[in-house]
Amino acid sequence: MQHEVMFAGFGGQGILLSAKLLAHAGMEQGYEVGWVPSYGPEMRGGTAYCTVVIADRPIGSPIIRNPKHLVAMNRPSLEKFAPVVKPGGVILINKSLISIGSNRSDVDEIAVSVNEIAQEAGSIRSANIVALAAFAARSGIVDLEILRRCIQEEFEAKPKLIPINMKAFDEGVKAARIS
Amino acid sequence: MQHEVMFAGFGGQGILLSAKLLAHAGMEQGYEVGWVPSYGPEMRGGTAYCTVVIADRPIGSPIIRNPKHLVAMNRPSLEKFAPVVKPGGVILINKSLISIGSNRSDVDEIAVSVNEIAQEAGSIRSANIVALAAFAARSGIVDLEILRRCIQEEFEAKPKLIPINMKAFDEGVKAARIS
Amino acid sequence: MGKTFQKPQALSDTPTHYCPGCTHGVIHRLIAEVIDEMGIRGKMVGIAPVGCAVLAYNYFTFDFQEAAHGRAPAMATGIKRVRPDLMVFTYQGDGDLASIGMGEIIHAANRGEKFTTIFVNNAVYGMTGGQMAPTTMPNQRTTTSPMGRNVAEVGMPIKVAELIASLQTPAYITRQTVIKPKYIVKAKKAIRQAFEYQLAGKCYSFVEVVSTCPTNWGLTPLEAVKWAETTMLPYYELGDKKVPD
Amino acid sequence: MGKTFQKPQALSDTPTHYCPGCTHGVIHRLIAEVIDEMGIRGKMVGIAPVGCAVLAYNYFTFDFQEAAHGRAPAMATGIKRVRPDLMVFTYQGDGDLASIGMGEIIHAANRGEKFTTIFVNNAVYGMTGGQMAPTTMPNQRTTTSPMGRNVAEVGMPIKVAELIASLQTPAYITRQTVIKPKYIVKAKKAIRQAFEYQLAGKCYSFVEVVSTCPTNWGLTPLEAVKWAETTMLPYYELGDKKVPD
Amino acid sequence: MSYRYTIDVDRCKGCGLCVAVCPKHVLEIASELNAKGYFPAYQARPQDCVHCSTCCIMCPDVAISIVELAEETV
Amino acid sequence: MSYRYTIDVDRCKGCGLCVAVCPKHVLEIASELNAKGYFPAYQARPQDCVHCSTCCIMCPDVAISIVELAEETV
Amino acid sequence: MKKVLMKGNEAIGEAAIRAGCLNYFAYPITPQSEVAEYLSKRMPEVGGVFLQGESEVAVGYMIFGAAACGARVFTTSSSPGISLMSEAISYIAGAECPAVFVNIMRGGPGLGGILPSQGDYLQSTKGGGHGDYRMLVMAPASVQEAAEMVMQAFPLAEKYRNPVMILGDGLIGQMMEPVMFPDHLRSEPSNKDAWATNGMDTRKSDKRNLVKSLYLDPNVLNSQNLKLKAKYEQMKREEIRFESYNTEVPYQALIVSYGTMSRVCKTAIENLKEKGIEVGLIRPQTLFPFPEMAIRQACDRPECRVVLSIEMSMGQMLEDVERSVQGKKPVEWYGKCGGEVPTPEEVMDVVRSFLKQYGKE
Amino acid sequence: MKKVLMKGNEAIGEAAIRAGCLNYFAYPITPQSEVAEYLSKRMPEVGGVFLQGESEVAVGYMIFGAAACGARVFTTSSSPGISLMSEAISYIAGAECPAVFVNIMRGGPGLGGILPSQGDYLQSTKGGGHGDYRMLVMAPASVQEAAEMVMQAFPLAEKYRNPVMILGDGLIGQMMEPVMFPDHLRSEPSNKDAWATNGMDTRKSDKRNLVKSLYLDPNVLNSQNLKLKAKYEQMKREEIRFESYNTEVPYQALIVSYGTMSRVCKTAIENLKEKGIEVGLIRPQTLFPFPEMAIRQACDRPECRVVLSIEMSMGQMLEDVERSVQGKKPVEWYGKCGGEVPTPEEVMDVVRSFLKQYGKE
Ligand SMILES: Cc1ncc(C[n+]2csc(CCOP(=O)(O)OP(=O)(O)O)c2C)c(N)n1
Ligand SMILES: Cc1ncc(C[n+]2csc(CCOP(=O)(O)OP(=O)(O)O)c2C)c(N)n1
Ligand code: SF4
Ligand code: SF4
Ligand code: SF4
Ligand code: SF4
Repeated sequence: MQHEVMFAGFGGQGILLSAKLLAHAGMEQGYEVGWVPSYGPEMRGGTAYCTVVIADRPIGSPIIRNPKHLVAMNRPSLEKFAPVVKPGGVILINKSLISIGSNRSDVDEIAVSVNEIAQEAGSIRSANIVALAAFAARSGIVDLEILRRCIQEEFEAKPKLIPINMKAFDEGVKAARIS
Repeated sequence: MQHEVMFAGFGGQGILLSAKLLAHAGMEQGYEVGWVPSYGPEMRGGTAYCTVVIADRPIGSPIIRNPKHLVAMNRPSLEKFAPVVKPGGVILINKSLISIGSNRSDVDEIAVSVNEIAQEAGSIRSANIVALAAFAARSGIVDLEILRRCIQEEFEAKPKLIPINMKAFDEGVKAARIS
Repeated sequence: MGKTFQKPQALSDTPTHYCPGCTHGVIHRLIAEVIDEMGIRGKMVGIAPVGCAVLAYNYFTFDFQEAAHGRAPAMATGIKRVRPDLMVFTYQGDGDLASIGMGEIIHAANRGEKFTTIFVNNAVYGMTGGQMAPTTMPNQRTTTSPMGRNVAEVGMPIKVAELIASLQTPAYITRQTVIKPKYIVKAKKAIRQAFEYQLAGKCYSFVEVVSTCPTNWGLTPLEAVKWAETTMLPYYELGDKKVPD
Repeated sequence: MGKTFQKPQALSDTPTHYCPGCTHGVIHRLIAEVIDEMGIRGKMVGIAPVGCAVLAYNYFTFDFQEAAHGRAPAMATGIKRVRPDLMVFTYQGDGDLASIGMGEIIHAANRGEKFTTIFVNNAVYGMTGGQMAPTTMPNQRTTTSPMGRNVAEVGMPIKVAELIASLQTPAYITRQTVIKPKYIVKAKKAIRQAFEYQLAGKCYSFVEVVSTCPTNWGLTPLEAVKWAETTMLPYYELGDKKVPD
Repeated sequence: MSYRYTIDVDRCKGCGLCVAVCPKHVLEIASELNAKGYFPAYQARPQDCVHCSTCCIMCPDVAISIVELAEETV
Repeated sequence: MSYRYTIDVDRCKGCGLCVAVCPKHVLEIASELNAKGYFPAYQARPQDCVHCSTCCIMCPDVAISIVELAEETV
Repeated sequence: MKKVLMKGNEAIGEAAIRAGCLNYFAYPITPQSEVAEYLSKRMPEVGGVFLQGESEVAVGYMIFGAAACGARVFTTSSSPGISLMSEAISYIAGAECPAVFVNIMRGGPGLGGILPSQGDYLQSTKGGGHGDYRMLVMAPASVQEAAEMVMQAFPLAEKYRNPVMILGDGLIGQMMEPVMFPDHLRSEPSNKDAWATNGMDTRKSDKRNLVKSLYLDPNVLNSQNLKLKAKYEQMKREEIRFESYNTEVPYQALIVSYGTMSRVCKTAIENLKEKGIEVGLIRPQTLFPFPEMAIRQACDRPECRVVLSIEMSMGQMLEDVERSVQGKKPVEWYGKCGGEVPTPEEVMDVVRSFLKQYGKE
Repeated sequence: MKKVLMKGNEAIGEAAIRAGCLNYFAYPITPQSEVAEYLSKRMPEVGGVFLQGESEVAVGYMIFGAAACGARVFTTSSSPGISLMSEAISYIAGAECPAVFVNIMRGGPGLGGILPSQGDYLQSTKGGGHGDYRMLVMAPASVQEAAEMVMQAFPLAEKYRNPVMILGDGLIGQMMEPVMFPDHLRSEPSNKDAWATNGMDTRKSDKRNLVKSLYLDPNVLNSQNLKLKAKYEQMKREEIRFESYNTEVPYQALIVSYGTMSRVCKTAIENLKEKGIEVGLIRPQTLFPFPEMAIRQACDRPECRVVLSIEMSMGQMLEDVERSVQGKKPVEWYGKCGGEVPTPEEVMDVVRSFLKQYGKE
């Protein structure tokens, strides 16, 4: 098996971190993983994206043009990447910033008001965790418990952020269930 | 035909110039010529040397280990190069500074008190011209008239040096004849 | 009595890639305004550095060259020596000019090359992600001085304008800033002055501009402006360091 | 009451390749005498430049590295950072240090690297045959300024000691000469002082020595000494430019 | 005499520098994103604007312009 | 007390700097070349030498040395 | 030692420390600045040296100075920065000092771009600097391999007293993968008293050491160069490393590819296999010395119709492949250089079309 | 035009002026400082530009700046100096500007020596700088040829908008030979208004020009690199130059040699002929593009038993010779690198011993 997940949004939306957390969880689960960022000179406001590959055998090319799944945090990235997602994949849409859909009938589309949920959870900055949780719950490619632990680990240094992000995580999972 | 002449002495004895003048005369006479200096970082008091090749066909290797002739302006260079001169060549020895001979029976050795002659001619600095003239006269590899003209040309810029050097030249030629 | 304001002709319509509140944009505009006012757009050759301003050529509407990191002054020298009639300026950041390009700037200034340098001092390497620059302030944290610049280890920030002004060759050397409207007006005058000296073939001209890098300082644009004023200006004193007689 | 005099132990027996009357030899000896007196030969690492002193390592009896042209300060930095306990000096000519090596010397000085630089200013490129140096005097003829240095074209000679002294980082910066016995005595004191600061880990130390190049100046050794005194010393003023507090 | 004051919404990066320097406190930051994902500035109290162009001088992105209107167009 | 004053003929490059700085005008340049092709310096008037070592200090080639002789060797 | 998820650049920094190298000098440049950022934190923790030099030229000589006094030292940079170090690399090789250079390649020439590329193959294997020297060049294809090669590079540099280069592309530096730092690759710096200028007191000797590359006597310089040549010949005998992939089956085409590009080729090979097309791969892990023999033998297989040099450069490794194949089989090139890594699909099409072109008539 | 006796270095300077290049920037270095010394006198006489830069790094960019605004410009240096220019050369190639670089090679690596060498063959032909670029490299074997190649270099640089290098050894620079400057090689600088940043007024246009090498979009950078590659392929079709010597007779060995070394080989070939041994010579006059085909065909002659790459370097050109021969004949190397030019006698012995080794059994 091999899953490729594309995370995309504005710079500053925490794209790279949520992708890293997913890869980390995959690794803890014993899979081969790869995390490939888009990097470039400092240009704020552009679209940042990042691919995570999770597989049960060594990963050949880490460069993915047609990911299996997409987590779209803003409209430009949905418009840019939705068309290239493989049939049967999950597309998570950040409803808070995206009014449209993917108009793909061959994928499992899920829209979550990521920002609002994050706000309620305690901070808009945990929006990326909400999205990650919702995506993970829906796609089921990693064990949610392991993922939860990876997030805790990630914030070890800043303990006061842990409760907020745990809340964000759980709300994200819930959102995936209900929607 | 191909003649190779090695000029050698202390830096500052005008080695490079007399070599150049010989090459120039050769060229004016319609021969192929090459002038190859020894060059190195500034090191005063060392032995400087320079090879001139004069031939009637294109010159292959301009690097000569066994020259046909030698003009030795000081003792170290006589000691260093006399042994490698080809049999039948001319070895000119600056008697003013060199008390010994080449002890080669298979060459045409000629010893001239170059410095003293130059002094009389008007300046010790024209010693190289004396040596050149004597060598040219003895070896006969270039036309003396042409060589004389080349020397005049060389000093065009400093006209007052011309008479001195012409005198030096003539005395050098004379010295070759008598010795 | 109100004033009008519009984009100068020497500036293109392309929106810049600079971060919100980055004062590179202000400096670009001032240069363009001076060029418009002097009517020299057709003689101009700008030289972009390697730094956040590497794409500066996208924002101007006259000839441009793109230098290697730190070497803009050498390129400008090449141009002015073969085409003294052209108007040339280098636009350089503090990593570009004060670190890797130190030799080139000192020698160009000392030879009295007749071009103008606009030196953007934002106390950090912007483009590559906020590493320490020779101009980084004592104790300032950067991605390569995580504990803050330790002057005992790496020395004091370099006051480039003063350093260059200490050379013997006549030149126009000044330090300005663009963090507030009142300073911006002065900075524009200085740039005009520098270009005038060049046009007259008088001397080398150098305008250091204390600037901001909100992104790599980890501050909002407003905080950044404050920090520049309270931390940088006391060390990097504004004003002319040298004028040709 | 007479004095005795012998070759210091830090100096080898090898006769130098320097031209007659070239003061490189005096400077070598002074360094060696200071090292003997301080008893630090076993800690020394010298760095030879590319210039007439490229073979300096043949004349000293302690560890030596040979730098690339102008890069001795970077090499010294490499050594002192990994082995602060070693005593390190760079020996550099004016082409080496003031032309190609300007960036390295300024940054090493500004970082306050704890090594010593002996800077031999002879107003010309010696080894390569007398080309113009950044320190060449106005109107001085060299093989690349046949009409004399034209300051309108290539600027004024660089006063390196003053330039480096203008940096903010504490350092010991001085200019000396060795063209007469009385100066030689002073120069030796300065070199001693520089090495003492290094030994104490106090600061960067820099001793510029106004020197002669009879060969490329086209003068006899005695004329050269005169020329240095009458032409160079008025411009290159002797004395300490900066001392650490 | 009258002026047209414009903030090019899509050029604006919402840095807020203009807001800070406006002597009449005319400007504020909007609450919806522009195409580039920034919250742009706008004239909250246009009637107070004296067209001093201070904001224009400060704006790093040349997003603000003020043009004079010929009388009749008023 | 007495000293041995030596000029290493083959180290000397005949630059003449010592000759110029000697306060007692002891030194002169010889008229025959040394092995390296230089005219070396020598003490023309050794009796005038006060062993001030000025020449030693000036010599770029460390060609001059002065050693103190133990009494008995005199 | 447990697996950790790490960015290639950080893994490279950590690997050096694990290998026992506590001295790092560098100048920032994308896409490898994270090495410096990581080590600016880590070196102080382990009592090591971190210094940001003023330029790559200066850094090259800081490395030289430190290496010449016996320290284990390394630097990292990217393409233009390596060009600026080429004089220093030549000096270090000439003076026979051990040092490790990491080049995380970006697109060139000139300022080029900052995305992955393999455009510095010739520069690193044929000598960017002047004179008769070579570097031992290792090319990792994963973060794990990058870490291991960095750890192996130091003892190799010391074995040969010669610079060793790790040649990675931007992707190797930017990508995160699980990595383990094998303890057995930790190595003690070799004793350098015989030649290093570490101070006579340090080595309790009154014989001074001299590190230099100037030999004014042509015969001495010639023998010095012959000595260097002998070291490079020894590398060719002892250090060649490569991976063979899918070469146990009868393959119709042989791909030669390294680094990130080789991973794409592997995926392509797997996909072609499913379609019944067998393609072999030789992945050079050392670019100098180059696995000439392996390629010569591999291409000699009767079924093999064509050899493809697939690179993220415009036909640089191609020349070494041609040299290796010696005309036994046609050699073709495919590549891209600009930052976009060719996809497995592209590689599959390329293989198919060349197989068609060289189909049995 | 009459023959004059001139030092190679001075002839190079004069040739540039005769070719219509009045702009020169350089930094002194043995064995080519005479070019700068000569032009510091001559340029003012002809109203040209002479400037001694502060370093080779700076000079490289002075050349770039001047070339980018449309001036005909050149520089001269020697091995270490060229290493310091390698970043600039990569930029100039990337930005497609015409410029001429002369490298009067000395012994390396490092400081090496100052005597003649050919140790920079790989650096100049494979790219000392980073990225996918090449220089057109011409190698003169006499002062006359050096002068002619310099005069030809400028139009070639402008034809391809690419740096051209004249690769000579110290002997070419230091030797005096008779030289003539053929008037027909004088050429007018081409019109560069289409791309040069010479000021919009100058070209009476309001379209601005931009000289750059940065292409952040990987596809654009890739097509830029393909464009460069196409130029280098065109050079291979149109610019290859070589001399064949004694190839009309059936030769038992083929020597490939260039520059000063090739002259020694010619003398050796003449002497061997007298002894009844026939040896052919291919002398590449362009090192890039390299005369592959000529060598491949020449070595195919049935009598030819071995191909010898004879260089003043440690087997650098050898790699190109091997690539060209494609295994058709054994390829051997002989050379020296340190400053001493091998003698005809040495070459004769080498030829004899290899002929013995590859004698018909
Ligand atoms: C030779 C070389 N070294 C390093 C780099 C990487 N680099 C690009 S921009 C930059 C520093 C930019 O900082 P600065 O000059 O201060 O300009 P800013 O981005 O702050 O405006 C560096 C180190 C490069 N492109 N080339
Ligand atoms: C990179 C490089 N450029 C140029 C040279 C040639 N070179 C050798 S020494 C020298 C200048 C020496 O002059 P200076 O530093 O003043 O020392 P001096 O000989 O006068 O003592 C030059 C240019 C070189 N060896 N390497
Ligand atoms: S990184 Fe800094 S300097 Fe660069 S654009 Fe952003 S704010 Fe401006
Ligand atoms: S050339 Fe000048 S500096 Fe060099 S040794 Fe001679 S006198 Fe001294
Ligand atoms: S200053 Fe300009 S960019 Fe900033 S908020 Fe105001 S209008 Fe927008
Ligand atoms: S100073 Fe020294 S070298 Fe010069 S003449 Fe006197 S003894 Fe000889």
